[in-house]
Amino acid sequence: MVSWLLATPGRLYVVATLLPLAACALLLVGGCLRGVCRPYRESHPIARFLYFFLGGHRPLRSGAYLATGAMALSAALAIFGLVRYLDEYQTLSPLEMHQHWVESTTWAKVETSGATAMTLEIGYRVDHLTALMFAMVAFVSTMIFVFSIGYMADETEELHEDHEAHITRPGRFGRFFLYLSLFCFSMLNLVIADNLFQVFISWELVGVCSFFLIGFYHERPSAAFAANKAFIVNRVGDAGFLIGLAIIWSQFGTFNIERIISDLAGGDPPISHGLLVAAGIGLFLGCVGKSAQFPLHTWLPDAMEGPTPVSALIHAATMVAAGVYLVGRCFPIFTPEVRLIIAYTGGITLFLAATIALVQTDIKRVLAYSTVSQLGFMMLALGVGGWVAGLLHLLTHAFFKALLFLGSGSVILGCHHEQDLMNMGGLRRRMPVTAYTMLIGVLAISGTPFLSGWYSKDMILSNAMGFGLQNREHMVLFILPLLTAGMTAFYMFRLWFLAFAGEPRGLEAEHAHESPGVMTVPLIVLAVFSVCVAWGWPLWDPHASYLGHLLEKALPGPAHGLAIDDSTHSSGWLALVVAASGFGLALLMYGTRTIDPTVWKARAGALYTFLREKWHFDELYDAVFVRPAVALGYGTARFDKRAVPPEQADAADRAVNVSSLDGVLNALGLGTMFFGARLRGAQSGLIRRYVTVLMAAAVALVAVLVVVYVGS
Amino acid sequence: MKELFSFLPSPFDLLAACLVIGIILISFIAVSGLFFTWLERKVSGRIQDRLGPTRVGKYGLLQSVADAIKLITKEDTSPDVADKFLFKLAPYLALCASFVAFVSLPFGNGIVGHNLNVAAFFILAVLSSEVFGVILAGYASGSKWSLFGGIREAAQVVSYEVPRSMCVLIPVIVAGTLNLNTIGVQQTGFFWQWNLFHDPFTFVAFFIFFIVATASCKRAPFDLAEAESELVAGFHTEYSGIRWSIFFMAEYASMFAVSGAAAILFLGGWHSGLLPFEPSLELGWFGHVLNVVVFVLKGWLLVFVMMWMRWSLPRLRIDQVMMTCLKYFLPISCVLLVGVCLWELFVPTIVGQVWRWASAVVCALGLVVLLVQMLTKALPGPKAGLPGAWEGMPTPLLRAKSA
Amino acid sequence: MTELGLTPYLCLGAFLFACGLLCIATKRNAVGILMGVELVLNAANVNFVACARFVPSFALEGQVFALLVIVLAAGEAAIALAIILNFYNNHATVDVDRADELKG
Amino acid sequence: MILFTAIASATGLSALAVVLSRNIVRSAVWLLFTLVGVSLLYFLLGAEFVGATQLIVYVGGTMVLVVFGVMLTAQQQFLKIRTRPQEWIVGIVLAGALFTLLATVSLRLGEGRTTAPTESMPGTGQLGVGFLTTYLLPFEIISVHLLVVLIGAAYLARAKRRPREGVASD
Repeated sequence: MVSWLLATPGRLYVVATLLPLAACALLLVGGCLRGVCRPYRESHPIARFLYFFLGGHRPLRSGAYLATGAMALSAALAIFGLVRYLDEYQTLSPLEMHQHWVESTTWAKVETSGATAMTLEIGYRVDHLTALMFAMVAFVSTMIFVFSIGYMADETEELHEDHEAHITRPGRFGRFFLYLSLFCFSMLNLVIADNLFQVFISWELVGVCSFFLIGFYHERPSAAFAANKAFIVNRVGDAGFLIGLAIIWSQFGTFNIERIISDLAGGDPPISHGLLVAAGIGLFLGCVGKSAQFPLHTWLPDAMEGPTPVSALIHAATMVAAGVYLVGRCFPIFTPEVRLIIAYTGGITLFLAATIALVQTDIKRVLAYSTVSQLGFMMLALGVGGWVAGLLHLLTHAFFKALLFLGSGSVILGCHHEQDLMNMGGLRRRMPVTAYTMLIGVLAISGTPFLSGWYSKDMILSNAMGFGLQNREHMVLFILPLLTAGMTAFYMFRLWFLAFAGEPRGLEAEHAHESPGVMTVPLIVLAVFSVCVAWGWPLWDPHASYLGHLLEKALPGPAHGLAIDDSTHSSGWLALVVAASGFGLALLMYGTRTIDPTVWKARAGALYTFLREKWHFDELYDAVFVRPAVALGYGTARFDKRAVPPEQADAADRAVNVSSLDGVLNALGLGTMFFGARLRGAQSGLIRRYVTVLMAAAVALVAVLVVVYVGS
Repeated sequence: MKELFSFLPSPFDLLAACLVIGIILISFIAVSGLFFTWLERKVSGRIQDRLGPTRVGKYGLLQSVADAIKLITKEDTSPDVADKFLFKLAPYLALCASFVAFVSLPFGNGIVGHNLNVAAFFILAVLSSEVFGVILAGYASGSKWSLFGGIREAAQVVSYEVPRSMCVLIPVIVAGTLNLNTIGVQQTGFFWQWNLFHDPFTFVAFFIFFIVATASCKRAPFDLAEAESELVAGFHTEYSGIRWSIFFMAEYASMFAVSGAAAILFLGGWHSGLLPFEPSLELGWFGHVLNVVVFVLKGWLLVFVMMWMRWSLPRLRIDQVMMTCLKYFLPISCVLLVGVCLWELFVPTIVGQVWRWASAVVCALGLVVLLVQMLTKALPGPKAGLPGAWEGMPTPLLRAKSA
Repeated sequence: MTELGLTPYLCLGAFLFACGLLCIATKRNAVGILMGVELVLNAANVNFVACARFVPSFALEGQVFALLVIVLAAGEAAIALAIILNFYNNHATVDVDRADELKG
Repeated sequence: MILFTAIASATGLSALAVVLSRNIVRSAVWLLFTLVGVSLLYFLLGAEFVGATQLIVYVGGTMVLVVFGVMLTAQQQFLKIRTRPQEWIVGIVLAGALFTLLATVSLRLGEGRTTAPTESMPGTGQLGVGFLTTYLLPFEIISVHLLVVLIGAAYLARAKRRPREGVASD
């Protein structure tokens, strides 16, 4: 078995991907079996044995251990695969590399008349980017699995009292891990897929899992609504993705990314420029939907309804990153115009999200908007051609954002589900580990030197600066991120000071206690990683990150030379100045309370409420899209409404009766009845009337004949 | 005839010719009508062993004239409930139907109203339409009884039409044409040339035809209209005076027409049977006269036989009449028809000729013997009592003699 | 007589036909309708024979047709009368307007 | 020429009388005259055989049937059944229209054929031959048809028991 794996190490990744799926399958089967045996548990011995073996009334913890173990194993395999890939990269020729790390089988063949048969394949393709991404996702997922064992502990009770939905329901511990492992499988599958169709399948699976996990507490109406919203907005993005796919399929005839890129690179591409642009926009629209970029970003803050590990895993590290990963993977497909669109979308998103994050009071909302903003950064980087910068930021961001979210998770758990920052304060003494690990995360994200955030953000800013310098009209693409970097620092430190500094303001804050070891250990590990993951010799040179060099090796052909570094290094200094000013401002306002935030809030007034209301996007979308759709729905329903019997119908009903479809159908029926009755009259049984009609007809006929005959 | 009046402009000469012929025929029928009434009375008298009319005219010859005058002067009443128009119309219908038959009846070779080549068929047709007079009369006289009488009479005549047509067909098949004139011409020569003796079937066919003809004229044994007690005189009970006489005129006319047809079809028409040649050709105009005389004599002879039958045979009931027609006459005439056809097809001429001779000789001999016996048989003296059941009954003669 | 063309005969035929139809349409007595039918058939026959007379090629057919029509008319009249009588026996009336059981 | 007009007008008038007469028996008689008129027409046209057949079959046969029918059914109340005036009007209008149309057609038809053809109409002989050769099939069919009609009519008109009270009452 091992020899089989070592012969083609690519298969390592396949096994790593399938492990969470296996875990998920096992949990599912176990749960169903228990459900089936439940009614027979008294009467049937075997059923009774099975029922209690699978956990009886109380949800089983062993299921969770099983899932976490599987995830840890796949993480180990991922890291082993990464190391093996890196050393083989040095030793083997590209052809051997291709044999070891690329493999695919066809599972469906579409015979279209005339054109060559199109094939649908399943396969994997490992290169630097994939290996790194796979390792990151696997590792972060494992951390979150371990964390959620602690976090979801109260779900293990037989009757769990749900405060928000005010009902008591059986615990759903097993189910949570089932969804999580399914999600991990689909994320991993997305990363290693070598053709767009497989990407699309996992893309949808990921969306579905996010729907399940957001709506985990489905008794709560807000959770259900949020899950719905997330799924529908994602679907809008997926529609774009599908259009892009269709165009590519029809033009290239294949989904394989490698072959598409080689066709594009080689001389005359089989696709016209216009169509290529359309495909690019389509694919990017998918990413916008998935990574919550500017037009379709409203679902991410609402997605915080799900349990915190979910937010950490899905809405920080992995799923939202999928969009950026896809843009990175299919980078050559995007023409310059599309890249410009990507850049601007990224720019707008980061600025918008940052401004909203400034005024948010809910701890998870702040982090959500910071995620949206950071994703904007990545999109901007890719848009301006900084392929390595964008993806490096993706990797580093995954770590410290996961850290921040888990930290907030333990804070919420500590304060007994209290999420409002205003009721927190002074938690650093009660929850020292969480406080200081979150401090590291905050420092990393705001780009303090020698931490991972600094390396990637600085690289982005320098690329943006270079791009801006080269084509002056796009200078705004540098200014926006610069400002946002300052704002990021400001709201992150604001969060930290509100939560941990000062005196506890709420009741729960006083009684807060440190989370158990199973939650603090992942925090510490993640803190360590968010510090040193982007290090490279010499330490002080932002462009020297070892991870960055690895990524450069995976740079797709046409993307070479696009990244324009800022020659004057001024972008780095500017970033530092802006970040420091942000930190200073936050310190003054929340740390030492020299500037009273309430005064500024009053003065800002309209601007403050505007930002708090999330730029009224929700209302806008509601008015523009949701309400007309609903109205249309009701209209057609009304149209199809069953016709109300006349005696009971009031004026409106009567109007509807006539217009409604049923009315039309009934009218049709009545009409024929009416004419039928008329015709029946004609058959009066009176022979003489028949004869007269006969005569009339004869006369008419003869008249016609005469006219024709005599006339001619 | 048309060339006689060639001096008149085109349409009128034809008209004049038709008128002349019409007048001749009508006068002949009228005269024969009168003669027949007289003959009827005389024959019935003789058969009933009485004299018949003697007072009026030499041998009561003027009796029929007297009757005519009486009838004309009689007041012709008509029942008020009846439909006046139809009541008056009926007799004329019957009359004209029988008169029209004479149009195509050849009295002599070429002496014919209008030489139709479907003459036989025409006569049949016209005679069949005579039924209407009967029906309408029956209906128009309003009373249910006359209606019954009329309908019975009509049913009888209509049903007898079928065997009559069959029997007419038989000589037509032998002659091969419907034109009576040609049929007559074919029978020139001695009496064995007559169709009667042509083959056994025609021989029987003559007698069947004669009986059926009397029936279709509503006479003799089949005149059930007058027979029923309640029907009184059947369809013409309500008629009196001149209308009644018209009916009778029609009846005698149809009798003569039928017997004339029988004469031509079976008895050689205007041939006396004694001259081997066609008289009209050889003897010129005298031949024609001879032909006409012979034909009329034959007609009258047959009418006499009808009268003879009438006063000697008992009447038949309505169902008996129908039964005889449908169960006896129809099958017989069918058989005869088939027989004649077969005879024509298969029997060689020699056999036909032999049969002619044999049958003619036998008939002649029979006739002679019959005559001799009649003339020589001693008449029963006045003293001899009444025969059979009336034995010993006192008769006026006996009483007169005894007194 | 010969200068008379085909038209008068056809006109007479047409007239008879029209009278026949009128009779059928207006008579309320079943037998009246039967008479109307007879008239119509006769009209047709007149046309047949007239055409037979004036169209040499049609001579034989015309007459044969006329004969057939006459015979058929007789048959038809028989059946019609039988039906009328039956109707009369069953419904004690011969008025056509009463015979509307077959109405829709 | 005169003969034709006489006969034609007589037939026409009697046909009209059939329609117009109130009393059913009267119209029957007029029908009789029409039929006789028509048979005279046939004789005029030279088709003696057809004329004779018309006389025998129509006048002798059909008319007898019709008159029988009339007499058996025309009890007092059915003698004169009135029809509503508007039916009359419609009928007359339609009949008039029909007649005019057919007349125009016959005018057009008759243009080419004013003179009678030289050779006379086929006599009974040719007719007979025609019937048994070219038109044998219709001849046979007619015979079978008449047989069927005979049986049918007889069956229909057979003397049934007094119709059950239920049937006669409606």
